[in-house]
Parts: sequence; structure tokens; C-alpha cells
Amino acid sequence: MSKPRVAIFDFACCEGCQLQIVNLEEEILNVLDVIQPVEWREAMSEQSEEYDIAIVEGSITRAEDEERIKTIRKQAKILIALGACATIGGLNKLKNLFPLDDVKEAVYGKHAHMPHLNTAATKAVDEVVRVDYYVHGCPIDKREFTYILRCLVLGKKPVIPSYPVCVECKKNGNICRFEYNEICLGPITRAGCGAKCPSNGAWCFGCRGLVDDPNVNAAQDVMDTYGKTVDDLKAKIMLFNIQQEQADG
Amino acid sequence: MSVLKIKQETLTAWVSELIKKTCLYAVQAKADKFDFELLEDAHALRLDYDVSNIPPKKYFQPPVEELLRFNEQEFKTTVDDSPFVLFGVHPYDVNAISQMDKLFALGNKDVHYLTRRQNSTIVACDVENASQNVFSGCLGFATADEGFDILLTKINGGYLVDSRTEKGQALLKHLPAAAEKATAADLEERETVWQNNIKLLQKHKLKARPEAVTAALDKAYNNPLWEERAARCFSCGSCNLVCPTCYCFDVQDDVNWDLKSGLRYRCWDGCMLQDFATVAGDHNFRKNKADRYRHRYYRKGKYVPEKIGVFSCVGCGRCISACVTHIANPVEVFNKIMEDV
Amino acid sequence: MAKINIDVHHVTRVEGHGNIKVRANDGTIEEVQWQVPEAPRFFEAMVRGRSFEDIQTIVSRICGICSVTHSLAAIKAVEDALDLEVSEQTDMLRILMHYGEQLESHSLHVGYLVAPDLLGQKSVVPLAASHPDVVKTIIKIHRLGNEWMELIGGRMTHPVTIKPGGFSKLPTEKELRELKKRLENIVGDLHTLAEVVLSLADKLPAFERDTEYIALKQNGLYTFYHGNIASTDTPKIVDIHQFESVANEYVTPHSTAKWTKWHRESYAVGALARFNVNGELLMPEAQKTAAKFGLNKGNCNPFMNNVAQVVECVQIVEHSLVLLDKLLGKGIVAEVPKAAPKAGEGVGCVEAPRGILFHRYAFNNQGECIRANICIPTNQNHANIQKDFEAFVPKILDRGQDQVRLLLEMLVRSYDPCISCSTHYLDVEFV
Amino acid sequence: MCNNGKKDIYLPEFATVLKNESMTETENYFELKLSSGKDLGHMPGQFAEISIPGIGEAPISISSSPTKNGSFEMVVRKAGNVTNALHSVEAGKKIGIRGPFGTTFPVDTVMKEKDILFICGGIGLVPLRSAINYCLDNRSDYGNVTILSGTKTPAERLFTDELVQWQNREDVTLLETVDYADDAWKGNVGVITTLIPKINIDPAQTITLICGPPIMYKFVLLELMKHSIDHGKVYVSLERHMKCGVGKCGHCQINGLYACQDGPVFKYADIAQVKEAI
Ligand SMILES: Cc1cc2nc3c(=O)[nH]c(=O)nc-3n(C[C@H](O)[C@H](O)[C@H](O)COP(=O)(O)OP(=O)(O)OC[C@H]3O[C@@H](n4cnc5c(N)ncnc54)[C@H](O)[C@@H]3O)c2cc1C
Ligand code: SF4
Ligand code: SF4
Ligand code: SF4
Repeated sequence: MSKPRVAIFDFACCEGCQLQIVNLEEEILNVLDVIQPVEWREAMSEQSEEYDIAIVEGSITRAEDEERIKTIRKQAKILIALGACATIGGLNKLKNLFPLDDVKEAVYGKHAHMPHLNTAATKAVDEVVRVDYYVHGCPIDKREFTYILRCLVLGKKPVIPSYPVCVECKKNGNICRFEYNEICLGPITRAGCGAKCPSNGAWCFGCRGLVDDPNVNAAQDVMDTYGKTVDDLKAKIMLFNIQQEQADG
Repeated sequence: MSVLKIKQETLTAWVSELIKKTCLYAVQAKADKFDFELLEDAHALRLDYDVSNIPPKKYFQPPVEELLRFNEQEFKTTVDDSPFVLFGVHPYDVNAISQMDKLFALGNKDVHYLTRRQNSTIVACDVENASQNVFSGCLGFATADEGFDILLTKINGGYLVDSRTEKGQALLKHLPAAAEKATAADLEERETVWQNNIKLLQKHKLKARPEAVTAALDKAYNNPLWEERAARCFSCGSCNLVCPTCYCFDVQDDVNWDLKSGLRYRCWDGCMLQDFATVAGDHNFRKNKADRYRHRYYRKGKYVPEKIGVFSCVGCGRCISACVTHIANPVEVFNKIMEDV
Repeated sequence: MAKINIDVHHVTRVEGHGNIKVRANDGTIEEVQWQVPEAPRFFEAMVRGRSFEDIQTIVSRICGICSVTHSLAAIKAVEDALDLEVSEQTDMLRILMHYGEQLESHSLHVGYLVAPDLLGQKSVVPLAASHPDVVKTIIKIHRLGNEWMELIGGRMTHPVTIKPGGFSKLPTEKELRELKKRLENIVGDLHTLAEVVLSLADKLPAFERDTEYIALKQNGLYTFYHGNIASTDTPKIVDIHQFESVANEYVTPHSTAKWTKWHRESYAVGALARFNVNGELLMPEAQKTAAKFGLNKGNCNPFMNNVAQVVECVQIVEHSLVLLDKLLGKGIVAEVPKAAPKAGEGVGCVEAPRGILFHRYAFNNQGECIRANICIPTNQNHANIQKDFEAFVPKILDRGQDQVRLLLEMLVRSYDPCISCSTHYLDVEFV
Repeated sequence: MCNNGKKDIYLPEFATVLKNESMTETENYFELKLSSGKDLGHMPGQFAEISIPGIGEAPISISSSPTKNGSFEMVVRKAGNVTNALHSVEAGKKIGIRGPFGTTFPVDTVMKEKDILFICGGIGLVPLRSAINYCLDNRSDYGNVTILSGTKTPAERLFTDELVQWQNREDVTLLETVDYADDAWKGNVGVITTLIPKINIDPAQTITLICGPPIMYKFVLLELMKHSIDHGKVYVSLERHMKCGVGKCGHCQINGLYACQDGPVFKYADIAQVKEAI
């Protein structure tokens, strides 16, 4: 089997997900045993236009980026969305809560009119082109990433949980955040991260996106029980899942 | 084998000794709750705990457990046979473990579970403080007659140590000083503890005996309660995962970087999870939340009891606490269906 | 002399996107430009309306490489606004976790991004084959930095334990003792790293340009975390609450990028700036390391920033050992952070690996953010990079296009720019 | 086999793929042989867990009759990871196997001396073929043998050679149908239930074996009940999500029953009242 040629691209993001690849430390050498990186701006000088797999990090926020991602899609046999910015738009979508002019002005004041500051509503990658595989999370979990990579070269569809974070939270033996009267998004967020946040005493922020069939109807009752409001819950969901939040009202 | 009586200090000294000799998992404080963890300091032992956050099943069926390793030449079982002691198991959990013992040995023997079980010594301990949601007293699981190697009971002035097996005797060899025998009065006091615990451990009250639940379930399949309650279910599986008698699992493979060798492991799964019964072609045999919700209670109250002759909810109350939407209380469910018969 | 036309579209091996443009004809420089096309992300606009509880979670995502730094600057600003005091234990643990990031980031920068240049490779990948021992040492240091952050912050990137008022989860004493052991063991590796860099130091171009250096200053400590703003141009110390008076943003006629200046046209921040401001406060081993390189206060060779980073790695480990002894001596005490919403405004300032970082937030009485201003180190360096370009290019023009290009790329990399932190600067459209 | 003594019930043994041939667009035929050289020792209706190391396991019915010695046969439809991977295993290569597991069609007991009616929907022919061939190899033990087989389209017909052989046998009645015909198809068109009125059934004498997709059962059973066939004389084979195959993992439960141990073959009378069954 010849090694698939892999290119890593980034759009609007913090590059923290690429960093998780760097953070594999020695294991990167194993990764290089099964794939051949041909472009990875953050870590190497080479560039290439011939690749089989494109790993795309970041959200699409400008017209020119839409064009760029379309070119990448055309070139790649397999396109992988890496991290929340790419898979669900991530935090970048908070921008979409405001009129674009207002956003620009808040940051750039009187220079807001400058043409190169043009920005469009933030989109997840699959709002522009087809995505074959998703590596969820903000940042991604490096173990899950390597698992997905191995599956890919094996020709196997990676088994990504369809169940919520609570499952992994319980496996880790955590005490539920709700017992401390905090709102945790674990029950409606797709697992796979190993319940990182609840395992560290924080609530789940929902960075892996919602499960396929989140029970939003139950929200009201649950919030009542804990003396919270649905608005409190929405404010939490908004961080990473703004689109879903808006769609569900 | 006679029942001994030891002072708190002796208990601590004994546990210190055991820590040196074996791998000892015991109940310790975890924030403002409790859990079984590896004990490193005998003073951290908390036999006065109310309930452990996660049941001790995690030592017999770990959340993620390797089943085998493979390479191009062979499949090789990986059975963990390292011995360990589980210290401070409450009677409801002892009963749950006994059920697991039966189920994992029924028909096909599960060597992974059974090996761990064989190599474990269980030091049980009668409940000193009732948890907020416990109801084992309604089900006959407030005390345990078997399924442990040693039973500790706190009485005035110390603990009664009741060793019932050879494994138990082996642990007693590490008692730092010769222990006195329990007197008739001590044993009577223990009897009182047991009697009291039956009443104490009824924070929720089941209307009738568990057999009545099983009978009522025969007529409850179409009870609207399943739909009503499940409407609030997140399908999060928390009730499954914290339950000492839930043991369903998923099996997955992963490969090493050579893409040829690797391992097969199983991990905790739960019938409340949406895709638990989904097959190829996206056909889900239990598509509705209500179907899954009902299934769980039927397993506790009917399917498993009919298989092994014991009620399969031991009344630990963990699911009640774990369910963020407060629908997982078995007593509420069972009382309602008995009412509706 | 030949025609030179350099158009480096996206400098590689840096965080984020930056372009270099040089046009020269027959020895005459027509254009020299450092440009930043990174897609702006508008964090200051996005945090408006969000709860004080969520600010750190959001702004941590400004940058994956310095997420701990951004988180700490934010949490300090939030606590400042809410008038929250934190315990000494919290303070020490935060400093420790911040050090973890410095070590991780410095070793990443020196080892993965700069070393290939010095060793004549295109990336760390071939380096692993040509210089396995060097790479092994770098990985060991990098891993330690990462696992150190993970221990206190809950994970390597985008920490989760940082809460207004304290931590959501504390490391155990046992874990801290293990960390201490690892830190003691890493000292030798840091010396090895220093030796390697020293042996290559002659490959660092001997280019000097006097400029202003700005960093945090605190009494008696080579600080990364507390203190106020100091400069090499003035003995005056400016309170962090007045940071806008230091980081004066301006627009130049020949570039649309927003640059900063204080006393001169540009200033520099980062490891070399910290060294130039605080060098005498280094601990003994770090002092010795600096001496080995002949690095003295007042050095104004931007390439020496990488050397200053190596010196700082030693300093960080040395000081961490002191902090750990102190923490372990007292024992870790369980604390539950408590914070309530309140109207107010606050500033947080810490040193990112690549220089001083400012966060300012204002909240209404529900604890919702109404205003934010974030000033990141890379923005503060842009003007200085441009000025360096202007001074450097004439000196190297005779070396031919490829060399000029490589040297300019190296110059950019030496600043360790973290362009993905694109909170706040204007970017450039290209033709 | 795997459950005697201390043997690990999850540990596969190796089997060599002797043949891997495409049957339809989505189904491949496999002939396998245990590396130990032994026979699998199955009875009709049973299944085995097939392992592709690194990919996973899947329960697959054994399609050959136990009367065939030396090797056994399976037919696998591409449905996901394991089944896809299996399709690309070349002849000569090894895969893992555990089993046989589960209940069997009562070929040696209840079915003896009786008329046998096989109703096969689509890939349901695969497990039933084991029983069909067993009956045909012991033909004198049984009364009339009738086979009803239906697929969606003619292209999805499996074992077409064998269908011809059965068609040509005097002692077998074979009726076929397709839901959607193509130009070449000359036979019946319509769902499988439309075949039932075309045959003569002696309710007292007939044992019916059914296997097909989940939705088929309800309609076939309704049609059979019209012929007043007793629930106790009907056997069905049911599919469920299955992981361990040995009654532990819980995935295949049909109410209180385990499809892997109490099934996959059930006497319909035993499950008629089991709500999740059909
Ligand atoms: C008793 C029995 C006999 C069977 N006999 C045959 C046969 O002879 N030929 C044949 O082609 N198929 C047969 N099947 C179906 C076959 O087992 C599934 O198609 C196969 O398991 C799918 O596995 P996979 O790895 O290819 O798909 P996966 O990639 O695992 O999964 C695809 C989908 O199938 C679901 N799934 C996972 N495991 C199973 C499972 N064990 N059964 C059903 N769905 C599952 C998953 O949830 C997922 O939705 C039989 C199933 C059973 C229970
Ligand atoms: S803490 Fe969050 S993820 Fe964990 S069990 Fe509770 S709700 Fe679920
Ligand atoms: S069903 Fe609930 S109360 Fe009963 S044993 Fe399980 S977790 Fe405990
Ligand atoms: S814990 Fe509650 S919400 Fe979660 S699956 Fe169980 S019943 Fe449903």
C-alpha cells in the first residue's frame, strides 16, 4: 500500500488542533509511517498541490476562503474537518450573533470600513463543501485523531460515539456537575473527548457539537429543577453551538 | 469461624498492613462524595460512607477492558489475574456482585470477569450512614448473607469482623494483634444494626414486595408512564453506567501503527443509549426513548429476575442521583405500575 | 546586481499567516514589506454579552500555542473587574502552569521551528533522521512543558481548570512531587539544548538594530506573570491599567497594518525584551546560561531572541523548583472558587512566550461583558519587524534572492510570531 | 464449543478463506476451512462471529449444510466495516472465527417426517439454505419440501445455480418472486406473501421456516395464519445488533430473550407474545 499524501490547511482558527498533532511528540514518527505529509505550513516549508487527503482546520469566514476550500475539495479524495472551528464553526460563530458592520466597528473603530477587513458570516466547512470525516473537539483529542487516521489508512469507518459525554464522564467516575448546581452540556454533547472538562471539575462546553437527537424538550424541566432558566442554558450552548441553538429557538 | 471484635485503631493498623501486602481498593472521600480508589493511606479509609459514586463493578468489569491482542499469527487472550482486595463494600453492592457472578457464569463462562472475581477478596461492611436515595431495605438487600469473604459491622467500641471464607482468613492473618472474640451481646448488637438498617435504608418506599413488581410488569407494557417519563430522557445512559447490576458492553478493535497487530477491547455500554439496538441499514429495534426506558425497568424487575431468580435492582439509589432530569427513580416507576395494575 | 523579487506567500513554520514582500532592482530597494493576511476573528466583538464565567473559555481560543497565557490574562482581568482576591496557592499554581506553557512554547519554537533553519533542514521531520539526539532532547522538553500544563490546566491546550477565583480541580501533592522530580531531571536536557544552540550560534546573523524593548517588571523577580510595564527607554514604570498609553496603535502611510509604538516608531516584546528589561534578575543557572552565549543586557540583535528563549527555559525551571518547594511545604489545600457577577472593569497582563499581552474587559451588573480590548504581542512586534526588514535588507541584498528570502524568513521566525492571535490588527490585501 | 472449561469465549480461531466470489453487487460467497482442520460442527440456523483483526467482528450465518464436510460456507452482504473488509479478503488468507453459536432449526427432531415449507426473503435464503440442503441430503426423512424465495430484483437472487437444481428436482417445489422485474424476468412479480396462496399447505403436517428482513415477518405470518397454521409449527430466524454472540453484551435482547443464545431461531409460539420480537 502506498502512503496517502496528506496536506494540512488552516482557515480562521487558533491552530490549536494542528498543535495537537505536534503534541503527539515521538508518535509523529509513527504517523509518518502511514502517511506522507506534503504540505503543513505550521511545521514544514514544503508545499504541494497533489494530495489524497486534505485535513482542514478552521472556519470559513471570507469569500476568498470559500474559493480556497472549494479548490481544496476538488483536489482531495478525502476531506477531513479538524476541530470545532471546521466541524461546527466553533466559537467563531459567536460573531454571527451581531451585524457584521457592528463586529468590525467594535474591533477596528474608525478603520472598520477598510476593504481587507471584509468578513462574512462564519461557516463550518461542511456549510461550503462536502466533508468526509469529522475530528470533533476544541481542541481535538490527539488520541482520537490518531485512531481516525489509522482507520482511514485501514479503510475502516472510524467508530465515533453517537452517545453523549455523560457516558465517558461516568466511565471516569466523575461526580456530576449538576450536583454542584452547574449547567453541564454533557447530556446533549457528542462524546469522544473522554469527558475532559467534567473530569477536570468544569462543565462540558459542548465543543464536539450536539448529539444527533438532543432532547431539547427536556431542557425547560431540567433547568426548573436546578433553579436555572432556559436562557442560562442557551447562553452555554451558544459558545460552541450557536447555529444549533438558533435553529432550535 | 468465629466472629472477632477489633477497635478502630486495630482496624487502621490492619488496613495499613494490608496496603503493604496487597492491592487494596477502598472507599475514600472524593470532594464531598465517596468512591472506591486505590488506598494508599489507611487513614483515608471511610467506612462511614453513604454510597460510592461508582459501584465496585468497575474492578470486575472495568470501563474499558482489553479482551485480546492479535497480530498476523495469533489471537491471544489477555486476562488480568492480579489479585486485589475490595474493602468496604456495602451489602447492596455485595448482592449486585453476586448477581453478576451468576450472569457472567451462566451458559458461556466469561473468563475475564470470572478471573478477576476469583482473584479478588471482598471485605463487606454494613451501612453506617444511609445515602439520600437508598432503598435497598425495601428489596431485602439491606444486608448480605453471602457473596463476601469478610463482613465488618460497626458496633459500640469497634468493628465486628466476620470472616466466612479461606480468603477472608488469609486477610485476618495480617491483623496486628490477636483479636478478641465477639461476645453474645456483640452479636446481638449486630443483629440490631441489621434490623435497623432494613428500616434505615428505605429513603424511597416500595409499595409491595419485589415479586409484586415482577407480576405487575406483566401488565404494564403499554402503560402510558413509559412515554410520559421518557419524554424527559436525554438517552445519556448515566442510569445504566452507575448501576451495579448493569453490565452491557460494546466491543471495538484498534490497531497499532503497523496496522496489523492490535487489540480488541470491550467498554461499558447501556441500553438507554440511542444506538444500542441499531443494526446495519440504520434499523433501530428500540428507536423510541420510551422503548429504551421501559426496557431498562423490565430488565431490573422482570427479565433478569426470571433468569436468575433475584430482583435485579438492589436499591442503591445511584441512578436516582445520577439522572439529571430526575426520571430514573425505580421506586417511582414500580409503585406507579403496581398502582395501575 | 540582479533583480530581486521575493513574495513569500505565507511564511511557514510560524503560527498563522504572514507574507514577505521585497522588490529590488540593481541594488535599489523598491519595496520591503511584512504583511499579515490572517483572517480576522473579531474576539473583542464576540465576547460582548457573554458571561464573565465564559470569557476565559472564549479568549483561550485566540491562540492554540499560548492558550494558557490568554486564559491567565483574561482571568486576571475578570478577577480585577469583580474585585476577586485569589489565594497564594492559586497564584503559585497559575504561575507554575504559565511556566509550563513558556517551556512548551519556547522548546517548540527553538526546536521545531528555528532549529531546522540552523541545521539546514526544511522541517523537524528530516531533522529527526539527521540529528536524532537533538530531536529527542527537544521532544523531551516539549513533552514536559505539555504534560506540566495538562497537570494543572486539565489539558495541554485550552485549559479547563481556570475559574474566576481559583481552580476547578487542583493537582495532588503526589502529582506535584512527581512534577518536581521531572523538572530536576530536565535541567541536564536544557543544558544539552543550550549547547546545541551555542554550537550553532554563529549561524545566527550578526544583525543589530537599536530599538525599544518593553516587558513586565516586578520587584526582585524575572517576571512573566505579575508587575507593571517597563521599557528600556525610560525608568518610568507604567501601571498595567494604563496599557493603552504604552501600546499606541497607529496606521502607517505605506502599510495598512495597525502597528504600535511608545517612545519610538516601533518597539519589541518577547524573550529578548524581557531579558533586556529584567536580565539582572535571572536566577544563577539562567545567568550562567546567558553568560555562555555572551548575552548581555542591551543586546539588540533580534535573532538573539532565540537564545534568550533558551535562557528563559532554564530560568523557568529554576524558579518552578522554588515555587514547588514552597507549595509542597504548605501542602495543597482544597479550595472552592466562588465568584458572583458585578459591574466593573478590569485589566489583566501577563507575558506570553512571545511578549507582553494585555486584556481589558468591562462587565455590567449581570456579569455580562460589555466591552473588551485585547492587545497581543505579535501585533506589538509587527512594526518592529518592518523596521528590522528595512534595516536588514540593504545589508544582505548582495547575497542573492534565495539567501535574502531565507534570512528574512528566519528573521520573522525569530520573533516567534503568533499570527493566528489575530484579534486586533488590520490585514493587507495583495495584488 | 468455546464454552467448555476455561477457554475464552471471546477468543477466535483462524479459518482460511478458500473461496471469495461475488454473487451480486453487494453479496459475496465465502468458502472457509478451520485452520485446525476440524469441521465447524454447526447445525442449520446457527451463526458464527467472523473477525477481521483491527476491524472487528460480525455475526454471520452458516449457509452450508452440516452434511458438507471439510469446509463451510457463508454469504456476506456489505453493510459496514467488517462486512466491507471481508469482501476484500483474498482466497488463501486467514480470518478469525468464533462459533458456532445459537439455536438451530429442528431438522433432526420436530421437522422429521413432516412437510417442510421454507420462506426466504432476500438474504434470508442464506441461513435457510443450510436447512434446505440438510433436508435434501436426508430427503427421505421429510415429507413435501416447498421453497418460497423472493428478492427485490432479479439481480439480487442468490445461489442461482442451486435454485435451478431445486427447480429441477421432482421432490422439491420451488416458487420464486421478485418485487420489481427486469426485462429478462419471466417469473412471478410481487412480494413474497403473494406466493403463499399458490401452494397447498397441510397445516397439521407442515413445519414452516422463515427468514428475511424485519418487516417481512409480520406479513408472511398473517398470510400463514389464514391457512390456520399453528404458531408452534413455525420457526423464524431473527437478526439483532449483536456484539459478543454468547449472551453477555446485551445488544441483541428481544425483551427478556437473547437473540444469540435463545435464538436466532425461535419457535414462533415462543415469541408470539414477545412484543419486541416481530
Ligand atoms: C444471527 C445473525 C446472522 C447474520 N447472518 C448474516 C449473514 O449470513 N450474512 C450477512 O451478510 N449478514 C448477516 N448478519 C448481519 C451482519 O451481522 C451485519 O450486517 C454486520 O454485523 C454488520 O457489521 P459491519 O461491521 O459490517 O457493520 P458496522 O460497521 O459494524 O455497522 C453498520 C451498522 O450496523 C450496526 N451493527 C453493528 N453490529 C451489528 C450486528 N452484529 N448486527 C447487525 N447490525 C450491526 C451498527 O450499529 C451500524 O449501524 C447476521 C446478523 C445476525 C445477528
Ligand atoms: S458532569 Fe456533565 S457530562 Fe458528566 S454526567 Fe454530569 S451532565 Fe453528564
Ligand atoms: S436500578 Fe438504580 S437503584 Fe437499582 S441497582 Fe441500578 S442504580 Fe441502583
Ligand atoms: S440517566 Fe436519566 S436522562 Fe440519562 S438515560 Fe437514564 S433516564 Fe435517561
